[in-house]
Amino acid sequence: MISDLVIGMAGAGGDGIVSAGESLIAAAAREGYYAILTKSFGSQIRGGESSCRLRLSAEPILSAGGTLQVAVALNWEDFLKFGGELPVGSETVVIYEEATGVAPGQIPLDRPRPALAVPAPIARMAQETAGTLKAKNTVVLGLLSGWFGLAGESIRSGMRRKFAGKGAEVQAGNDRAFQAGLDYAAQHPLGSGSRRLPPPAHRKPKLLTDGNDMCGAAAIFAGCEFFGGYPITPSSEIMQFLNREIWKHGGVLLQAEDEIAGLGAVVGASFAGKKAMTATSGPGLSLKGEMLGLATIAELPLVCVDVQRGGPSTGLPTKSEQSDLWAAAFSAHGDVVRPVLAPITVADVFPVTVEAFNIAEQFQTPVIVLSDQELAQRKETIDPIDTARLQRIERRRPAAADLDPYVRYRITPDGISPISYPGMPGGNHLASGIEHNENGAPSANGAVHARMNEKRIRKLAPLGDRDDLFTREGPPDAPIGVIGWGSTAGPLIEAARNLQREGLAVQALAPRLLYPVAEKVYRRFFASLRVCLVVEQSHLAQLYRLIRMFVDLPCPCHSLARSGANPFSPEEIAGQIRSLAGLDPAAVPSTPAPTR
Amino acid sequence: MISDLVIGMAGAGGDGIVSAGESLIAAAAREGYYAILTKSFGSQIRGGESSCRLRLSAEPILSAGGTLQVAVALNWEDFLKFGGELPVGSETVVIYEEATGVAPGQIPLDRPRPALAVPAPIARMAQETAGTLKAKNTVVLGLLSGWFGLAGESIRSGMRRKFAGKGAEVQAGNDRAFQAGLDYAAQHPLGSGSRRLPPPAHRKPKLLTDGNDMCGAAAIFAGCEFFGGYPITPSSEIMQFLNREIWKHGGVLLQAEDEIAGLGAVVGASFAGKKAMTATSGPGLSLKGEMLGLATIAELPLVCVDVQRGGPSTGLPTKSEQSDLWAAAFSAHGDVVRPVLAPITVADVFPVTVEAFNIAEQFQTPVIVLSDQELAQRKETIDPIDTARLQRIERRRPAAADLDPYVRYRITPDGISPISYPGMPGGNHLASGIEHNENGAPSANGAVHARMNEKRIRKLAPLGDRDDLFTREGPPDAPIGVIGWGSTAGPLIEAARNLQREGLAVQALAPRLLYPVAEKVYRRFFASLRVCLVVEQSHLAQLYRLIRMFVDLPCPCHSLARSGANPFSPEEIAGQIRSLAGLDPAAVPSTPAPTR
Amino acid sequence: MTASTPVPAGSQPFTTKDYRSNLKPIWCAGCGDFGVATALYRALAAVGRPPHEIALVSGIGCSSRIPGYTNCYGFNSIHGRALPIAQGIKLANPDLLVLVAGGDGDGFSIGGNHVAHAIRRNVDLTYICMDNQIYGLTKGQLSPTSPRGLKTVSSSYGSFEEPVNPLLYCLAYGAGFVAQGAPADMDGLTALIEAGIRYPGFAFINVQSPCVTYGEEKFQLKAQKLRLEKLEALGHDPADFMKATERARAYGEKLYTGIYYRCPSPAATFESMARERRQELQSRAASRSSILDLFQTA
Amino acid sequence: MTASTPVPAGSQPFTTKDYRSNLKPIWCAGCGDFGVATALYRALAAVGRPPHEIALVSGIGCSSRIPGYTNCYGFNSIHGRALPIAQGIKLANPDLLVLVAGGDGDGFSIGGNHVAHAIRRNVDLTYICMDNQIYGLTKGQLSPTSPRGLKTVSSSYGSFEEPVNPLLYCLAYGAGFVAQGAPADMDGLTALIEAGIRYPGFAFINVQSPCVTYGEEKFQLKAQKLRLEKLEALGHDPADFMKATERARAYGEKLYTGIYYRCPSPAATFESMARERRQELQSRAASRSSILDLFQTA
Ligand SMILES: Cc1ncc(C[n+]2csc(CCOP(=O)(O)OP(=O)(O)O)c2C)c(N)n1
Ligand SMILES: Cc1ncc(C[n+]2csc(CCOP(=O)(O)OP(=O)(O)O)c2C)c(N)n1
Ligand code: SF4
Ligand code: SF4
Ligand SMILES: [Mg+2]
Ligand SMILES: [Mg+2]
Repeated sequence: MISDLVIGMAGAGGDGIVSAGESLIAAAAREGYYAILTKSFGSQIRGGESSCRLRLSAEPILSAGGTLQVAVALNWEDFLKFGGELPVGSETVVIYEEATGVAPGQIPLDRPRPALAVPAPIARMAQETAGTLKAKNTVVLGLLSGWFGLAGESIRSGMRRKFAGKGAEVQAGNDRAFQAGLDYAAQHPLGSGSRRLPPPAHRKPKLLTDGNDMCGAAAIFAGCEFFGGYPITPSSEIMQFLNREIWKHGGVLLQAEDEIAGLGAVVGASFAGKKAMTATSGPGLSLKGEMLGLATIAELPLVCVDVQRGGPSTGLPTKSEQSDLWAAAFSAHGDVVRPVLAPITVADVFPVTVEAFNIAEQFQTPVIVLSDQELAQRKETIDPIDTARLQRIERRRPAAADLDPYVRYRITPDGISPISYPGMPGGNHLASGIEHNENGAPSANGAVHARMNEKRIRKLAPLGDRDDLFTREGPPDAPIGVIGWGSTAGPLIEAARNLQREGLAVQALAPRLLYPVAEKVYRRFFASLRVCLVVEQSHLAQLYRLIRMFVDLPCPCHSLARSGANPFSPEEIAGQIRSLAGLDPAAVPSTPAPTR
Repeated sequence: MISDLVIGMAGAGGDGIVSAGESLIAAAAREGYYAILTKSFGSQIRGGESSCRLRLSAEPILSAGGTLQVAVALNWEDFLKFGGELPVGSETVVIYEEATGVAPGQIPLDRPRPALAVPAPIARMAQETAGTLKAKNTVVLGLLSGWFGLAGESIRSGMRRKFAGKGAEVQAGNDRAFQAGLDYAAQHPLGSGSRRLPPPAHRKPKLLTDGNDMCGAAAIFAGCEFFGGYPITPSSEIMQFLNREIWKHGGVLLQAEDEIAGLGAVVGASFAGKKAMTATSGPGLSLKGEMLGLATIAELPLVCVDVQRGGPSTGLPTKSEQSDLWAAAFSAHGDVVRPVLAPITVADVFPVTVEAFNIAEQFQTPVIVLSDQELAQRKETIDPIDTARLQRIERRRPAAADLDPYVRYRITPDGISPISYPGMPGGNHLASGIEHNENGAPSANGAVHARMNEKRIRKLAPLGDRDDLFTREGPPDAPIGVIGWGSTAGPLIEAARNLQREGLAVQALAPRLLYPVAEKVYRRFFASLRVCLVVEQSHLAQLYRLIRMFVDLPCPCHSLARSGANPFSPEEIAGQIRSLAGLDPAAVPSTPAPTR
Repeated sequence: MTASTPVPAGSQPFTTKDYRSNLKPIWCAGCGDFGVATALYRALAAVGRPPHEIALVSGIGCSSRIPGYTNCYGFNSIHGRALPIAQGIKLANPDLLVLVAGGDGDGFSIGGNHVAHAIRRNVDLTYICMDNQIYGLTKGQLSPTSPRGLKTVSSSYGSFEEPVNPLLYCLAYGAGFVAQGAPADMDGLTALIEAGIRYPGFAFINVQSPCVTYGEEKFQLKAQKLRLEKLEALGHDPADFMKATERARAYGEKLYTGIYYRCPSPAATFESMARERRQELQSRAASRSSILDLFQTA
Repeated sequence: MTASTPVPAGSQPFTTKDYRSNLKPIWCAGCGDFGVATALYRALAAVGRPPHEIALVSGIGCSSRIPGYTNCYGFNSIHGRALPIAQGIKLANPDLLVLVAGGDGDGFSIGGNHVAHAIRRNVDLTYICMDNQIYGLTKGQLSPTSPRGLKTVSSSYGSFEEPVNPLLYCLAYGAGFVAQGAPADMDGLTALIEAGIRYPGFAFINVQSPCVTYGEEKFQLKAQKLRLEKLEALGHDPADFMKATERARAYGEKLYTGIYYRCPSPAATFESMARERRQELQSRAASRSSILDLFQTA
C-alpha cells in the first residue's frame, strides 16, 4: 500500500497524452483524491512531443512530487526529450509501447535502471477496438486504471461526457479501448511492480482548476471591475478567464495594444474608482516599471499579476522560474515601496489574490502578485474554500468633513488619505506623477518631497506585522530552518514534513508577503535556528539576497538556488537539508554570489 | 585669509543671476581657481525666479560647499523661495538690493542672523551706468570682484567676449556697470565682513564644463559611434552635445520616438559592431528594463547613462536624488547582472564613462552609468586630464579558428565568447532574447538554461577585484568609516578630511562600481572599522541596503539617508560622523526601514 | 446624464470660471497654451457638464500641465500615456465626460501608438493635441511635428526626418471626428472643442499652439493669423473622407482650421457595446461569492 | 557594395539554399509562414547579396522565428521592437542589407509606433509584416488586424475594435513603397519582396500569411486563392497616392496583391543624409583624443 502515486507520460503530438492526464485528474477530483497535473511540450507550436505528470494521493499534497513511480512512453525518442522533467528512478514501473520493438531489458533508461519495464500493445489495442490510433491514450487510461486501481468508473463517465458531441460510434469505440486496457491489465498483473492507491479519506468531489483560472476567479470575488492587459505566456489565461466572466459582474475588459497601455487603462479605471487589475509575465513586467511608479506616487490601488517564466528577456516562455522577484520589488526609479505577494499552491492563489486587492485598496498602492508558470498552468484538486471567511476591503472614501475643503494627499496619522473619484461632488482634485503637495499641486520643494516620500512609505508599516501572510510549519524550536516561496514552497514543506517524520527537527517558513520584507516575522523565525536554508528557482538567489537586505542573519544561512525550468522535488530539498544537518557527507551548498 | 568662498545669489527672471554666476566661474577657471557652480530655478518655464551658488577655492574642491559665505539677494521674495538651497549662516555676508527698502537690521533672515547685511543700490547703478536694469547682474559682478578680490580683469574680458556681438554701446555700458560695482565696493569696505580669496597655486587656466557635456566628451573619446535617445531633463544635454560632435567622428545620432526605441537602436548599432550609447533619466530608465534584458541575454555591449532626478515617477525633474540605484541594478525580469557605475565629480565623469564603455565591450554587457542632476548640470573647473593614460578596450573578435565553425555563445573559460558582426564572412549567427544554446539556436532545455545563466554571470567575476573603481581616503586603520557615492561622495570626502584635520580618525570609501557589489573591496574596508556610516540622497537608503545584500557587516553600520532636492553639505555629514564618534550628544541616525 | 447625451446647446448652468482653477500656470507669457485653456473653459461652459463629472487627462509637457489649471478631476500623468489612462477612466465609468490634452511630442512621439488604438476602439474621448512643433518643457528639442531641416538644440545641423502629420494619421486610423484649430481664432477653436465633445465617439482636434520661447517665427500667433484658412470658407465637406485626406496632406504647408472630417453616421462606441454586453450577460451571472462553482467537478 | 546599390537583376551568384539555415521551423504544418520564408529565400537569391552582408531582424511571434531559418545575420529580438533595432543596424552600417519581418501583433499592436517613425525617417529597410489576423505564438488571441466581432480565446463574445489597416497606416506615414502579397501567389510574393529590397528607401510589404491553427477559414490559403485580385490586373497606377489610399481602405474586404504605392521620386534616406553630414563635418574635426579641448577656457 502506498500513499500516493506519481505518473509521468510522454508521446508524440496527436497521441493525446496530455488529454489522458486531464481525464485522469478530472476523475480523481470527482472521486475525492488529491491530485496535481503538470504538462510540458516541445518547441513546436502544435503537434510536437508532449508530456504530463500527475501525482495522485489520498492525503493532501503540496507538490507534483519527484521521481516517477509510473512512467508511460508511447515512443522513446519523445519520452527522452523531457529528460529531468520525467525522472525515472530505481523504483519506477515503466510501461511502454510494445511496437517500439525494444525488449524490456534494452529500454534506454538505465541510470538508474527502473524496477520494471512492461511493454504493452497500446497502438494495436487502439486500432482493434476503436479503429483509430487516436484511441491510444484511452487504452493507456485503461491500463493505468487496471494496474493501479484508479477510478475506473469516473474515468469512463468523464470520457463519455467528453466525447458526447462526437457521436455514438466514437463514444463506443473509446469505451471499448478503455475496456481493452483494463482487461489487458487484469490479464498481465505487474507482480512486484504492483502499486495500489488507497481510497480517498472522503469521497467528496473536489474543485479542479489551475492557478491562472484561480487568479481570475479571485479577482471576480474580490470585486474587480476592470481588467486591462496584453497576452503573454504563461499569464494569458487570466485575461482569457476574465474575458468570459468579468462582464457578468458589471465589469469590462480591454485587450490593450501593449503592456504599458494595459496597465495605463488599469490606472485610469482605478482613478475612476474601480478595483482594477492587469496580468503579465516577465517581459511585460519589465515594460510596466514607469506606470507602476505613477500608481505609487498618485496613490492609486491596483493589482498586477506577474506569472514568472524563465528569464532573462524572452528566455524560456513555457518554463517556470522564480527570477522576477527583484524586478517586482525594484523595477521603478525613485524611492518606491510596492508590496509583492506570492501564492504557494493553486488553492492559495485565491486568498493571496484577494489579499492583494485588499492591500491595494487599503493602502492605495499597486500590489504585485508573483505567480509562476508551475502554479499558473498546473491543475490541482482543491478542497472547498470558505469564501465567507475572506475579507474584502474597500478604499477609504472622503467623509463630508474631508471634503471641506478636499485635500487629496492629506498627511494623516496612518499616512492614508481619503480618496475621491470623478463624479463625486467636491472631490475634484489633480492626480499626478510629478511630486505634489497635500493639495495635489506640483511642487519641487525638497521639504515637501521628503514629507511625501515619508508618507507614502510610512502608510505601509502595518504590513510588517502580517504573520498571517507567512506559513510556518514544524517544531517552533527546531534548530534547522528552511525558507521557500511560490511553487517551491510546496516541495519545501513536504521535504520538511518528511524529515520530521524521519526525526529531524526542521521548521519551514513560506512567505506570501515577499516585499516589504517583514523583518519581525523573519527575526522570530530565526530566533531558534542554528542553521537556515533558503530554496528558490533563481540563479541569483533573489529571495535569499532580499532577506539579507533587511534582516540581520543570526545564524549561518545557506542558499539552494538554481535556474528554472525543472521544479524542485521534495527529495532534492530533503537531501540538501540532510547534508546541512550533517547527516549527509555531501557538500553543503554555499551562498552563491552573482559575480563569482 | 580664507581658503574658499561660497557665494549664493538669487533674483527674478531676467535679473541674469545665473549668467553672472557663469561669468564668475569662467573668469575663475581662466585665473586657475577651482570652482563649482550650481543653478536652481523656480517652476516657471521661463522668467521665474532663479538662483545659483558658486564655490571658489585656491585648492581643489569636491563639493559645492555648505553654508554661504556671501549671499546676494536682488529681491527678498525670490531669495527666500530657495530656502535650504541657499543656506545663510551666522558668518554670512548678505548683500542685497537697496531698493527693497529693507533696513539691514530688518532683513528676513534671522535663523541664524547673518554676520553682516549690506544694502547696495544695484538697480540704480545699472540704470545710471548702462541705461538698463539688465545690467544689474554686471553691477553685482563688480561688487563681488571689488569686495572679495575676485579676478576683475578676467571677468571684464570674459564679459567683453560675451557681449562682442551686441554692439559697442552695450559693451561699453556693461563695462561702466562693472566699474561702478568695483568703485562702490572700494568706497564701502566691508570691515569685519571682509573676506579675500588667496591667489590660486598655479595660474594655469582650467577646463570648465558640466557633467553632461563631460559625459558626451567621454563617449567620443571612448570611440562611441552611435547614440540613440530621447530628450529628458536632466540628461538631454548629453544627446545635445553628441548631436554636435558625433558626426565629426564618423558616428550617427538618432533622436528616437521614445526611450525604448532609442535603446533599441543602440542595441542594433551594437549588434552591427559599433560602440553605442543612450542617456536618459529615471522615467526613461524605467521604460528600458525589457530592452536592457535583451542586451544582457544577447550579450551585446552598450552604455546607458541615467542622470538621476527626484522620483518616483515624474517626481522632481530638476532636482538631484540618488534613488535610481535599485532600478539601475534590478530593473529587468530574470536573473540579470548588469554593471552599474557612478562618477563622483564632474571631472570623474570622464574616466568613469570611458570605463563604462570598456566594461561593456570587454564583457559584452550593457552597463549603466548613474549620474545625477547635481553632477550633470553643475559647472566645475577641471585640471587637465591625461587621456593618454586611459585605456580603450575593444570587444573580442573571432579569430580564424573561431570561425570554423562559428559558435556565437561558446562557453569559454572566462565566459566571454568572441563576437562577430554583420558583414564579417563566416560570422553569421542568430542573436536572440530567447534562451539559446551555444550556437544561438533557441532552447527551452533546463540544463542549457542553467549553463547559459552561469556563463553570463560568471564572465563578470573580474569586476569583483576592481579596487581601482573605489576611492579610499584616510588612515587605513581608522575605526570610523563613511561610504558615499555619486554627488554625495564629494561632500563626504571633504567631511572626512575636515574631521581628520580636527584629529578624528575617519576613512572614506567612494564606490564608482556600485553593482555587482565588490564584496572583497568592502570587506577590506570594513576590516578595521568599529562603526560605519553610509550617506546617500535616497529615502530608502538604497546603497546601504544593496551593500547588506552581499556583504556581511562586521560592525554597526548606520545610514544617513534622505530624500533628494537639497544636496548634502560637508558640514552636515561631518556633524553626523561626530555624533557617531560620540563627540556630539545628538542622536545617532538609525538605519531606516522602508516600512517603519 | 452621460457624455454621449450632451447637454442641449443654449442651457448653460456654468460659466467659464467654474472650470478654471486658481493654480498659476507655469507657461511663458504669450504661450499659445493660454489660448487653448481659455477655449477649453468656454467650450466646457457651453457643454455645461458640472466640473466634477469631467476628467481631463494629460501626459507630460508644458501643454500637459493644463489639467491643473482646470477645476475638473485632473490627471497629469506620465509622458505619452494619457490616452490609455483616459480610456480606462471612460470604460470604467462611461457617464463621465473624459477629455485628453497634451503636446505633439506626448501624443505623436512617445504616445503615437496609443492614438491609433484609442481611435480604432472608438472610445468616446475628445483629444486635444497642443501642437507647437517643438519640445517646450525639455527646452527646445526636435518634436515629431517639427518641419524637416529644423535646427534645434538636438538637431544643430538640421533634422533629417519628415514631420508626423497628425491629421492624416488620425484619418487613416479611422477617427470619426478630425479637426484643427488655432488660438488665433478663439471662437473657432472654442466651437471645435465643443463640437468634438458633442461628437459621440473619438474626436481628434489638433491645435496649432505656438511656443513663444522655442518655436519658430512662422508658427507664432502673428504668422498664424496671416496663414489661417478656414475649411468652411473653402466649401469643405466634412463628410468627404477622401477630400479630407487630400487636405490633411497639406499639413505643414497650409494652415487649415475647422472640421476636416466628421463621420456622418458615427459608429457605436466601445463603451456602449460594453454596456450592452454587460446587460446581456449580467442576467446569467451568479454572485461574485459563488465564482468558485465554476471549478466544480461533480 | 551597398544595399542602395542593388545587384543588377540577372547576375545571381547565390541560390536559395545559401539563404536557408538547417534549423527546423517550429511552425505548424501548412502555416503560411513557410511560404513567406520560401519567397524570401528566392528574393534574396535574386538580389544576390551574400548572406553575411544581410541582417534580418524580427520581434517575437511565430512569424518572428524567421531569422533563425535563414543563413543571414539574424536577430530574433523582443516583441514589437524589431524596427528600432533594425534602424540601429542600418544607421550604424549602411552597407548592409537590412530586412525586418514579424507578425501583425508585433508590428501593429505593441510595435505600432515604431512603424510610423521608421517610415518618416526613411531608413532603407524592407519590412515584411506576416499578417495572419491572429496571435499565433500565444495561442489564438485577438490581433490588431482581426476582423471586428471575431471570437477568440481573448474575445469570447466577439471583439469590439475596428481592425488596424496596415496598408492605409503606412501610406499615411509616408512610406515610399507599400505593397501586399500572399503565399497563394508565390511568384508574385517573391517579386514584391525583391522589389521592396531594391526600392531605395523604406519599403512595407504586408503578407497575408494564414495561420492554419488559430486562423479563420476565410484567411486560409484556399480562400485566399479565390479572393486574390492583382492590382496590376486592375490597371492600378502605383504612382497614384490617392488611388492607393482608396484601394488600401478596402483592406479586410478585398484581397488586393501587388504594389499599392511606389514613390516615383524616392526621397533621400536618413543614412544617405547622415553620410553627407559626416563627410562635411569630419574634415573639421580634431581627433577623439583631443575632445576635451572643447572645454578650454583660455
Ligand atoms: C518617459 C519620459 N520621457 C521623456 C520625458 C521628458 N519630457 C517631458 S515633456 C517632453 C516633451 C515635451 O514636448 P511636447 O509633448 O510637445 O509638449 P510641450 O512641452 O511642447 O507642450 C519630454 C520629452 C519624460 N518626462 N518622460
Ligand atoms: C513584451 C511582450 N509582450 C507579450 C509577449 C507575448 N507574445 C509573444 S508573440 C505575441 C503575439 C504574436 O502575434 P503576432 O505578432 O501576430 O505573431 P504570430 O505568432 O501571429 O506570427 C505575444 C503577445 C511577449 N513575448 N513580449
Ligand atoms: S516653453 Fe513654449 S510651450 Fe512651454 S510654456 Fe513656454 S511658450 Fe509655452
Ligand atoms: S500557430 Fe498559426 S502562425 Fe503559428 S506556426 Fe501555427 S499556423 Fe503558423
Ligand atoms: Mg510640443
Ligand atoms: Mg499574427
